[in-house]
Amino acid sequence: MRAEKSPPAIELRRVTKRFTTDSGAPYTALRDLDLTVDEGEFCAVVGPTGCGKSTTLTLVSGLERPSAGSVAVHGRPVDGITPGVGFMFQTDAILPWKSVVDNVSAGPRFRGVPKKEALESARDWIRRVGLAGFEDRFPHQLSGGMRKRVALAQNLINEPRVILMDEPFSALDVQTRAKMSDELLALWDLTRPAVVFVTHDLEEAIALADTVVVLTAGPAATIKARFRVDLPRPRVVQEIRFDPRFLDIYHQIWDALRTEVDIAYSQSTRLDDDRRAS
Amino acid sequence: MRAEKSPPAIELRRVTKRFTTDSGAPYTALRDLDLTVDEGEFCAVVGPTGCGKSTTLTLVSGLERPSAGSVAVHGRPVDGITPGVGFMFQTDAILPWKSVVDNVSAGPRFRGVPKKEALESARDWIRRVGLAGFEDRFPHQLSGGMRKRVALAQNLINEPRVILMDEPFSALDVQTRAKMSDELLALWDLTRPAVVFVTHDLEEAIALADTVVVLTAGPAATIKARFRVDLPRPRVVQEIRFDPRFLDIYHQIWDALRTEVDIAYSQSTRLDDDRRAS
Amino acid sequence: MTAQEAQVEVTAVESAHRRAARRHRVLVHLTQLAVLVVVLGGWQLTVQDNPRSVILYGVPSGILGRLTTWVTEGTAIGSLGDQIATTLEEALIGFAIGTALGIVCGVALGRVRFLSEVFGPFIKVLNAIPRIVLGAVFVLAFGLGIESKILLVIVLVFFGVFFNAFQGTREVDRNFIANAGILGASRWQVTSQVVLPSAFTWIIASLHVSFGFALIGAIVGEFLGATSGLGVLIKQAEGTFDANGVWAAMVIMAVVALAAEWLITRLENRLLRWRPAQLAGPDL
Amino acid sequence: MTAQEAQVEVTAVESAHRRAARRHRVLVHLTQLAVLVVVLGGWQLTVQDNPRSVILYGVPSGILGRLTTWVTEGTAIGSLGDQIATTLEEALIGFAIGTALGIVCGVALGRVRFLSEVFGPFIKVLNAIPRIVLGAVFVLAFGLGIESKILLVIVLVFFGVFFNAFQGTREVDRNFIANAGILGASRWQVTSQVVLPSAFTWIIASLHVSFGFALIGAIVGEFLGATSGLGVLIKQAEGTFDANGVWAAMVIMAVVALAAEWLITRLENRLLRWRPAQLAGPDL
Amino acid sequence: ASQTASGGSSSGGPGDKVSIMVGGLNKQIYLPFMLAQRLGYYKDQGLDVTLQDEGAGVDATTDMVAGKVDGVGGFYDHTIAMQGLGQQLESVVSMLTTPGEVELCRNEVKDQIHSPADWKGHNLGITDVGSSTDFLTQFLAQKNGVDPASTHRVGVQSGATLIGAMQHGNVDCAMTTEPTVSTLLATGDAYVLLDMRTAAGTAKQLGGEYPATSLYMTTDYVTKHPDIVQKLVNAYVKTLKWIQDHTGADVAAQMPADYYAGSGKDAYVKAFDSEKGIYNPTGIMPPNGPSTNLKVLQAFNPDVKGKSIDLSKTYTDKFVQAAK
Ligand SMILES: Nc1ncnc2c1ncn2[C@@H]1O[C@H](COP(=O)(O)OP(=O)(O)OP(=O)(O)O)[C@@H](O)[C@H]1O
Ligand SMILES: Nc1ncnc2c1ncn2[C@@H]1O[C@H](COP(=O)(O)OP(=O)(O)OP(=O)(O)O)[C@@H](O)[C@H]1O
Ligand SMILES: [Mg+2]
Ligand SMILES: [Mg+2]
Repeated sequence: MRAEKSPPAIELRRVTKRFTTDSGAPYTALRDLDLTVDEGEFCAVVGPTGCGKSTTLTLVSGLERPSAGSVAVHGRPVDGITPGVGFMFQTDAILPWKSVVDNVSAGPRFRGVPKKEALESARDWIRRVGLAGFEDRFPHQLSGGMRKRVALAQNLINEPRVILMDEPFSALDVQTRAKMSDELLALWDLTRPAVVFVTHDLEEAIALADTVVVLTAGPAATIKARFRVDLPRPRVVQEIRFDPRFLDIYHQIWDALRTEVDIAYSQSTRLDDDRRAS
Repeated sequence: MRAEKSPPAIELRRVTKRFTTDSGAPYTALRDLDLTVDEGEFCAVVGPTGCGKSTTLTLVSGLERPSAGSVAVHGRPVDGITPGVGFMFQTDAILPWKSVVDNVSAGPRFRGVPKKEALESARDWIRRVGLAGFEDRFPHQLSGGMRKRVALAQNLINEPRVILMDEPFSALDVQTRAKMSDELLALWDLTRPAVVFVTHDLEEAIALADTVVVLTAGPAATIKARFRVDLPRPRVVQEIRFDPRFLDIYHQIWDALRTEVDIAYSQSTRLDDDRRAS
Repeated sequence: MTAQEAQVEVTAVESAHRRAARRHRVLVHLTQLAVLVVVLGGWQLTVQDNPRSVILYGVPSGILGRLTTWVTEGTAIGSLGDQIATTLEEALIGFAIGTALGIVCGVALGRVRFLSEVFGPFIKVLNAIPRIVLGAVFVLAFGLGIESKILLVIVLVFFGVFFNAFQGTREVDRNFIANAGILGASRWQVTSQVVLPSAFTWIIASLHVSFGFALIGAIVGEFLGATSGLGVLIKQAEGTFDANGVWAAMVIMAVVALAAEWLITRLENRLLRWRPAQLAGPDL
Repeated sequence: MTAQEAQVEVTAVESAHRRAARRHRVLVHLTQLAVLVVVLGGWQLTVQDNPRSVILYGVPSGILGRLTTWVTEGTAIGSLGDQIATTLEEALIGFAIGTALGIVCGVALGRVRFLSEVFGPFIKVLNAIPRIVLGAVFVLAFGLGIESKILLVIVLVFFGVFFNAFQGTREVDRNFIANAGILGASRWQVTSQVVLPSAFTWIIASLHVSFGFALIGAIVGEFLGATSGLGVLIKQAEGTFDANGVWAAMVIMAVVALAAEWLITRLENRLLRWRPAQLAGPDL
Repeated sequence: ASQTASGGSSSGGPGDKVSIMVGGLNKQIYLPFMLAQRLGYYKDQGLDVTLQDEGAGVDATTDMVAGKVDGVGGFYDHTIAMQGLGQQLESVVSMLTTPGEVELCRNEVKDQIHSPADWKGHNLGITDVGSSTDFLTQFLAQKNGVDPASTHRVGVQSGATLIGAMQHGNVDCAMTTEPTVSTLLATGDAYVLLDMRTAAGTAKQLGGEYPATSLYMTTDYVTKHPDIVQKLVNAYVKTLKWIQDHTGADVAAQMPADYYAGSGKDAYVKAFDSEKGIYNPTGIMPPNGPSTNLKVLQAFNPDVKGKSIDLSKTYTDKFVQAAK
């Protein structure tokens, strides 16, 4: 057991999450999931759509409670929103009544940083995510990709010790995505937070992460396999995908993932399922 | 001029779209954009994030009016929501108070199809997008990717003559995405609607489309180049990317796109931009 | 660990939650009891030794006594049930009509820009008129029958529902409306299947207040002239310096209103089944 | 085509829009005028030849005459301005306090589950009490000064604002609250920077109705005993069969309320700058 | 003229402050209160009087008991009812020796109702259940051999609501005062069943004088501020004299135009002239009056029924006698 060492940044032990649906029949999204992310580790999570990736993140952030099992961050059991954890939601969650600069500076302002200082570092972050010139826009005046980047800046500006990201780059074009990834890696290298990064892009997962975790198809998803990515750092995201070692790892993970995706898809298109409630 | 031929499915002529921002300074999103999509043509649109792809679609759908220029669908000028046009939004727009099956059957029901028939074809579509077993769930009980697929089914069930899709597969894993693409191509082959497909995934664009349109970086975006994809049909999305012709086209388009993405990115991170309102 | 075991553990966690919820409920009820005891007890103690205050302000024990008499022996103007039935009938009919009108007008003006531009100012003017004063006009025009009371209830109920229905209609997410339109919904279908469900929380919120005003309207209508009803009871109690009687009538109205509230809440829960449970938040 | 040319074309399209908007506005005002003429003209014509109806229902020309007299010669109880000022003072102070209380209680109960569980039933009971009747109690307890009128206004204003603030608080998108919490916002910061802006449309919607009730409260308070104010004017006109006087006082109140509405709408537009223009929809 | 409301009786300013609440300042039965102000009699006495308007005498009385006003211009019988409840009030000047009330019936029942004896089974309008008109109506019914329980008494207030109730047949007869009486008669919808605006009429109906409008105050106040009370009574006695010496036209000239804005000056003058007899010329409580009141109340008012009332404590003539 690891009890003697310094505790891992994130530790989920035998976590089960059930939802009660309207029909009354409970739906088990996760069952007996064990996941440990060490201090400073960059962990990517992949899995078929609807398997429970977002659910896992909400459990770590403390927005939801597990139905069974335990969740701990930095060794302390999670019980409500955990300070020092950043969470980039899958859906838009930036505040529509605040302009871009106010949205980005919200974190520091909440934490009591003086206004001037907060605005300054917000402007810096806005530039880093490529939104210079849009500081005074309101969210509804931005494109989908721009809103995602506001959310990114909003979270990173807080320099959290644990970062949870739910498909942060999915609305970005390849180039911007690569640039954002580089930005993220640079920041991560600087402060070495623990990162859990949900994505559908396997290349992205491998290019960024130390470990890639593959979830099984739902219901009752759990961890199918865990792969170490031992590519040297620092990495340049756009170049690393031509590394032969990269392709090797890619194929390993892809094999694991594909079976799960196939299961998920065939499950949900089975005709006999048609008449079942869940 | 093409005046004598049967009119194209979609025709944008010298379209300009300006937004007035709060500071009062107008922001020109599109300028002098000309785009023609023929009957039965599958047109993919790519461009840097925030350039004006979604804006173009809202103009075609009739949800927004151009500031100058004209928009016509099937030869008729657009003036309010155009019947026979399907539009899959970039953001969630399925109705939260309707269950999955009610959401999918909404279109036929609106159009007066008897309830039983509508439900039946809705169930069929739900299965096709891989959501069998989730018919009675409400949207908040679905994952992000599942909601996207509900929206997809909701639009396709109407068999529209013109389909506008704004990053429809961005929240899906690679495998599901490929399966959805196949589904889409099969449907398209059957009824041959005109399709405008916005995506950030260049491979996806080429695999699906007859023409790929590259937009320039905003502000005042317009069409930079238009590429014909003369790969034979029917295509199998997962295999076509290994075709050498595919790679050839890919590199051509990627060159065009990259310069725009670079311009967009450097524009918005220029430090002197920092102090400008827009 | 087998699935079986996991199942057992989940059940254990859930029953622990249920126990905590039960403890919480008990705590809530105890606090409520404490508040009640403090308020009523304080009132009783301050007032009871001063006969003049008893006459002016009434006293809880006296109110209880009056209620008992009314229930067991009936009131001066007939059985208590009759009075409640009269007032309730006026309030409910007026409430139903006023609410329906408010919803229809609110949604119509919210949906049709021209209507709201033309009639908006008129509705604001009507909203500003002290509607209680209209009671006399209604009696002139319609006599002392139930019509004038119902009209008074309607004018008191209408505006609250109207403004909420109107604002609720405007607040509907444009994306939903656009999506429904593109899926082929007619204007009417958009209204009934997108706007109404979405504005529904707005409308329900206004019903709480409106029901209170419906009762006020019925009472004031009865003040202006009636042969039975709780308003007559209150007027009579006032006429004979019987503060306890006034309070007793109010207690009865409060009970009636609580019953109505309970129904409104049930309706709300039924129609809002589609929402995430947390989003519904604490229930009133 | 050069950018210059495009610019010219855009400007042309925009000025065409502006022209259309102007035409639309004229049409709206003409329709309003037509409605006014039909209603007032109809009233004048039906009533004017029947002296009895004139006495009982009043007549537009008479109302106008009464207004002129009041403005030029003052009323029986002093200058018209004084009466308006008195009523407005009562209504505004009560409105301010009632609104503030309503917002504070609504948001507090909406945010803190325990509070809403404990006090929810009490608030519902209080909402059910015919608050007009409380006016008499307030006079007993606080005399005929401005306090009792303000209290009456407060109890009439409070509930509308409360229920909307409460529901608005519960309707806030959970994602926003979660996001703010994760960014490090304290409970208080979440309330002030997420809940309040988001519940704001709810609160504003209730202000429209509440201001109407504030005026009613002030008037009814003056009915119960006062030396000046529009309520006294109305009471007096009623006592002397001066229907024109009653209506004239109501017209004055409507004008006052319209001015207040205009201010509320300005506040609304100011605070809702962040919204997409279409989302704001037609303005009332 | 009038200032903002002020409760209590703290002095200061130009004169002694007194607040008086009246159940309908513009009704002719309460004329002396406003008339005294218009004639400047309060000021002559060094008083700063605030007149408050209030719809119902009952509410005015409770407000006074609660100490919010110093005096009430209302019907004398409230002092008796209050004694029944253990509160001591006293009338210091009596302004009306007849109730000033008129029973009107709608024309449709002219063939059925010739006197209160025909009331059985009919709807009778009163201002409010539990008000003076209620007790008067019940008394009249009983006196004419009709069981009050066999009539339906409906509170219809006065003014427009009463007229509406009559026009729509909700009540067949109703008891009310000026100006409702003349307005209703002018429309030709109603006839007078019995008239208590004269001493003779009152005596005929009630068997004696029936003191109505008076200024009453708490006994407490009267003992504490005899000087103020005296000044008030001085003013009213002068006013009552003035009334005897003048015509309706003179009164109308004194009153604010708004007081006759509705039915017109002529109607107001006519109404005054026709009921000038209701005003007490001296202000002295008619010797047999209080017992008439008590008789009426003891029959029907639950607050008074079965209680022993000391009538001598409910009024005093000493201020009127001392008035100069
Ligand atoms: N409130 C809920 N009630 C019932 N089922 C729910 C609820 N929330 C989520 N689920 C179910 O839990 C499963 C996991 O959802 P989750 O959002 O975690 O998926 P995901 O892995 O993030 O998928 P995606 O990649 O599409 O975002 C889904 O099948 C979903 O339907
Ligand atoms: N209402 C508005 N007011 C001002 N500017 C707006 C408004 N709507 C869009 N814009 C601007 O128009 C530009 C184009 O937006 P659009 O949503 O069309 O981009 P997009 O190409 O779809 O980007 P993405 O790929 O990120 O979705 C953006 O710069 C955006 O800021
Ligand atoms: Mg997800
Ligand atoms: Mg877009």
